[in-house]
Amino acid sequence: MLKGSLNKLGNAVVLLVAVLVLNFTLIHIAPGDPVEAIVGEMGGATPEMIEQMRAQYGLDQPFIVQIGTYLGNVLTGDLGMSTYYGQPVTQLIWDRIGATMLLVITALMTAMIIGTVLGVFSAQKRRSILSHFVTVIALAGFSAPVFWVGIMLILLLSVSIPLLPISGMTSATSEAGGIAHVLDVLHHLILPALTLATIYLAFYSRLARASMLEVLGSDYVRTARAKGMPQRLVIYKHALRNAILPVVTFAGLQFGQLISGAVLVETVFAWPGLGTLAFESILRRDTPTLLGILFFSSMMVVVMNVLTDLVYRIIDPRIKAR
Amino acid sequence: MTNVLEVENLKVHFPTGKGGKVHAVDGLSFTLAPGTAFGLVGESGSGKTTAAMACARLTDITSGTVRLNGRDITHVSGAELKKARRDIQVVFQDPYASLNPRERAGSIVRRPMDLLEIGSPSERDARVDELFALVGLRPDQKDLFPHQFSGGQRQRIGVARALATNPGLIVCDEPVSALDVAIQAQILNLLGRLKRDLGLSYLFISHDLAVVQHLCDQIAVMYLGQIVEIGSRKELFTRPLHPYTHALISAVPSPERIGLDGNARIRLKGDPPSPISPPEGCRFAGRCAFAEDRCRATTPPLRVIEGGHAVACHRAEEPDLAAIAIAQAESLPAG
Amino acid sequence: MTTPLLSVRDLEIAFRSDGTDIPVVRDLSFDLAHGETLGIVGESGCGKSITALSLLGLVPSPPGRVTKGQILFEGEDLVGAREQRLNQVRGNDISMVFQEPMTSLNPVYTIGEQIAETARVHFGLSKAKAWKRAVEMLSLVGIPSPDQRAYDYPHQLSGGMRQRVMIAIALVCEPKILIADEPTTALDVTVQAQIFDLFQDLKRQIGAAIILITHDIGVVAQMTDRVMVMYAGRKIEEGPVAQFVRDPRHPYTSGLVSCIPRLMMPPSDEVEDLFEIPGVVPAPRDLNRPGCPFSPRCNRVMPRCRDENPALEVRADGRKVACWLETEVAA
Amino acid sequence: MTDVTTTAPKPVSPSMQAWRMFRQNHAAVLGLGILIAIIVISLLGPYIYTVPPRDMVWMPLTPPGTSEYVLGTDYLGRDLLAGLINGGRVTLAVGFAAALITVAIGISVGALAGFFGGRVDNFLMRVTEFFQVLPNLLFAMVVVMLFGPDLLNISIAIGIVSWTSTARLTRGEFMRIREMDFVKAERSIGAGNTRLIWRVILPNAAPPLIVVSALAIGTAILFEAGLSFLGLSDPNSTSWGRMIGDNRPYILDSPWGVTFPGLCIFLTVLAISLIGDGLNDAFNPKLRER
Repeated sequence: MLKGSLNKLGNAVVLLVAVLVLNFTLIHIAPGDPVEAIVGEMGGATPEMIEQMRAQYGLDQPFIVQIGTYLGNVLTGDLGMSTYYGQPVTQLIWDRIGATMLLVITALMTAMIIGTVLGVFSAQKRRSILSHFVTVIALAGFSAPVFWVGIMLILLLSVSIPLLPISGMTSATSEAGGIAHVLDVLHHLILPALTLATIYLAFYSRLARASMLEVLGSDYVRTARAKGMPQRLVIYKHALRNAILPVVTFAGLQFGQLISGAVLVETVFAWPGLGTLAFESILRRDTPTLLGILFFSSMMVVVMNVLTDLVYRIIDPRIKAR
Repeated sequence: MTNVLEVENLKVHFPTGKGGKVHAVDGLSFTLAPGTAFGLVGESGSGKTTAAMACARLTDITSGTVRLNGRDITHVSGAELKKARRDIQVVFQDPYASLNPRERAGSIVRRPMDLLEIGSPSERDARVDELFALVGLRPDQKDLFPHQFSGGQRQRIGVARALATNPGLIVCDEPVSALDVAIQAQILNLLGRLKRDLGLSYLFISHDLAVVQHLCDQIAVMYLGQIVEIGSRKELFTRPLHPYTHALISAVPSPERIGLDGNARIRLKGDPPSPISPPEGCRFAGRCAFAEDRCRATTPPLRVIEGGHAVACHRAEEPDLAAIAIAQAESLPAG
Repeated sequence: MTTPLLSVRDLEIAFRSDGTDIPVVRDLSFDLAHGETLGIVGESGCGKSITALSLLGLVPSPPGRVTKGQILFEGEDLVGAREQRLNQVRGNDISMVFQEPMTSLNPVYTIGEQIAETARVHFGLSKAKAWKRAVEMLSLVGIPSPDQRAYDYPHQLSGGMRQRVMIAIALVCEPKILIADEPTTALDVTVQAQIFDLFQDLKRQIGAAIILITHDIGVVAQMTDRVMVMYAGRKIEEGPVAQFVRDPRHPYTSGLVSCIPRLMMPPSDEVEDLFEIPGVVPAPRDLNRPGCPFSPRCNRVMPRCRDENPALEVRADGRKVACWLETEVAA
Repeated sequence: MTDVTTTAPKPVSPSMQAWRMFRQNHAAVLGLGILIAIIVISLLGPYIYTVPPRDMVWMPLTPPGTSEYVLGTDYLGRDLLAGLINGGRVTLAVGFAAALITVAIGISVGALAGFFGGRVDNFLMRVTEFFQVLPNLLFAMVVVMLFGPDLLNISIAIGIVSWTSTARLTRGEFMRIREMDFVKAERSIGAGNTRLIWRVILPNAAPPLIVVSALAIGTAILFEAGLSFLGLSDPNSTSWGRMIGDNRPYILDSPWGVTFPGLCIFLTVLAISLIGDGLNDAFNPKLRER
């Protein structure tokens, strides 16, 4: 069991290095280079200065040397300097990653738990109102652009009925610490987390419903019934644990998309995480920062995959090699 | 007259995910005379189906030789292989899986002639009509899709497809085991009739001794990739020699055995060992009631006892085995 | 006169399709005595398995349901019984072994747990006692080193071993009736023989009545006392097993008995063609046509057979047959 | 002996069966109707409703229903209705193009991996896993930012980050069908790999692939909307997503500026989802009860 996870981990490292290589190659083959961008910002420079800067950034070296230097730098935690903020990219990301994690994890947990519950209940009563409701919610959730849902929720819950703050993570006026601060953050968290969760709620309720329906039709659930297990045990002991397996698998597989969703939601709510940072780096054409975010997010996905793999192994004794 | 099929020391090994090897077929030799049916019997994991698929060149052969009508086809490819395929065709086990659901019955039967380039288009059409009549289907069913047929009818389509190229040899891989009891007789009779009327040869794979006895002239019993006993139908069932053959015979539920006490029968313990790392010595020794030390130490060779009857067992001629054979025979009707 | 252990009366089971109920089992009545083994025989699609499921109230619903009749277990009607009551009966008084051992066990629990929980639910045993009982059951069904094997998960066992575990689950509460639906069809012949030996042994030890559903005439002959033949959802013949094999009355029964190749020692010199029953079992929705449902496939069909469906008649020797040939002979 | 019945039934191909099922599904037929309507409006609308979408035509921030521009104007005084009608073209074009790329890459990779197995499969699955690890929107943002936000680049960027699930599905179907006896039967009558992949296995793997291909269009539309919203859209064209992004700073003054384009996206993707669901049910009649 441990060995399997270690294999996964080794695999993960290879994947991350591949992300870095891809990052670097993209910049290399893209039209223009960082020096041109800087020169553009500066408003022009002499050819000698450009040459000098190229040498300074190592851009006159062969591709293979450049990429080696780049990988070496990343290994020591150096993702380069932000061309806009003038700070190390690592520092910028480090400052923001907590906010993103808070948002993403809250949304994921909400979506998974509520989605699974809805899916499981509606699978038991196929023709009930709840079941139709889940079908409709799932379709609607899948079809609506997440950022638009966010804006609509703002119009509804912050503007029409002013219950929740429009944007940000804390109230500008609030200087409070301790519990008051935590409550303030939670107050700001509700809308963005709800927005992000809605989309994935649709997905998980649908998945859980389909999976539960399949499990309920399985031979071993029939066996459990034939043994005289009470309905409660049939559902929650025999069916649920099997039905939840695909939900776990997809939580890992979809984590990258969840982060993508977070970029949009953060932008809508001005949530000070990696997403707004990414949005700003696009506005400022701040390539090193954007690439740094891409790398960090990939790392989060990889970690999440290893975690879901572990959970899967705990739930399913068959230890399927996936 | 050359043999239709000659198999020499055939081995088929598959790699497993973890670097091991499955010895699915491990040194198989037999010959098949024209116009006869050769039965390969065994349980799941015995390698009988893999062996048959290897003969039909549908599975990669690790080593050994397969000769079809005297021609070595073990490693032929391209046009040579296509030529060989005209002479060896397959009827598969599950008629629900062996017909392409998106193709019409007539085109399924015609396809071998198209792909193997036999006859002109109009000749092919005529041949399809002929084949439909031969297997007992109506010509107006040609345009239907497989899901519109019953299991028995589908298997008739499968037989017609196998006959399309007019092959001398047909590999029948458990052709009736997926069918309902009452339908099995329809297909077995069809196969029997075709063999008589067209002089076909069969390589017949089955787990069912009664079916094999009904249809086959030569029979080989397989266990874990190897033949443990081989002989003519008469020899094998008049005087079975290998303890595994005995066990198979006594495991067949038979209407004549009403209330027969279990003690008179041979029962095997446990399941067959894994073909990934087959045991030393006789592969059957672990489940055999008569195994001795030498059985576990040395592999018994397949040795001829009389005529074409051969067995791979150190103790085949000993009296306690013979006694069981007699008890067996008494519980079953004579033919 | 004692009441039979189980008595099924005029059972009808229907499946709803496009707004109409299509019966798949009709007019089915039979009794089962204590300790008896009853075989139910027929091709697939004859209603054998669904009958078995109905005895436990497990007909998949929707779309299926029992539309008529009674299932009297020790005099108590299980049709329409409350789910709670059925749960007391299932696995405790009546239990079932299914055809597919590979998929019938829950993959995420140990086999010990799957046996033990049955004992906990029905007998209220403590965890430790139920586990001990599970290990005993594993040993009873012939699983070597049961105290270690109890911790195995289903995927670690072979098909034969899994079917033994299924039997252990079925028998852990010492039921009065054991229903086995094609319990060996998915297994190899030598393993099938082991399982049937086990059934015989356990029957002697536990004394449960057995209903064995199978399509294999050889199995019926070897395992059962009495046989009931079903065709297209109806019982068409019933009688003691010896007569069923040696002197089948209904043309369908005699067809079933003579259409399978028999193993012969020594083998006959000439191989004759097998007896063929032409055609296929009619689909349930085609059963509303008049006449005997078997008449289109019958080799002894008479004009009358196409117009009227024969009722099940009791013969002088106590056997029951639904065929006009019987009445003709009697008349 | 043959069948008892004397007249043969009419041939019914699996596709005909599926189409019959689909037609009975009201929701799916409704979805198909909506989608066709949206396509027709987007293609022909600009010739009928000729108000220029990118020029100031009226007072900025005019609410819907208060002027001849029925859906109102945005912060630059542009006609919202004209924007919606013209924006549909871009959205749909990128949606279909990106879905095409997604499906082409996904099916090719999946088919090769699933059919050949072994090392080919190992390698291709590693590549797939790699693309699965990249957060798709972020990666598309990087690509579009580095290579420029024209429609082709946007379509390609969406395509290369979206194909992995199609590839996995195709691979699974190919592995399943590859082992079926009718494929072996085709081999035994001399069919080569090309025929097996394209003529034998692919048609039988088609049902779920058609469903995901339909859904891929919806996903691509959402994706395009997201990129445009972030400002990564072709500066020379209007799309629904871009309209939302442009109008977002003014939601308090003109909520209609984001509501209507969003509704258009929602309706289009919903129609596609309904079609996808209908196709799924039609291909798997056994699951219809669900």
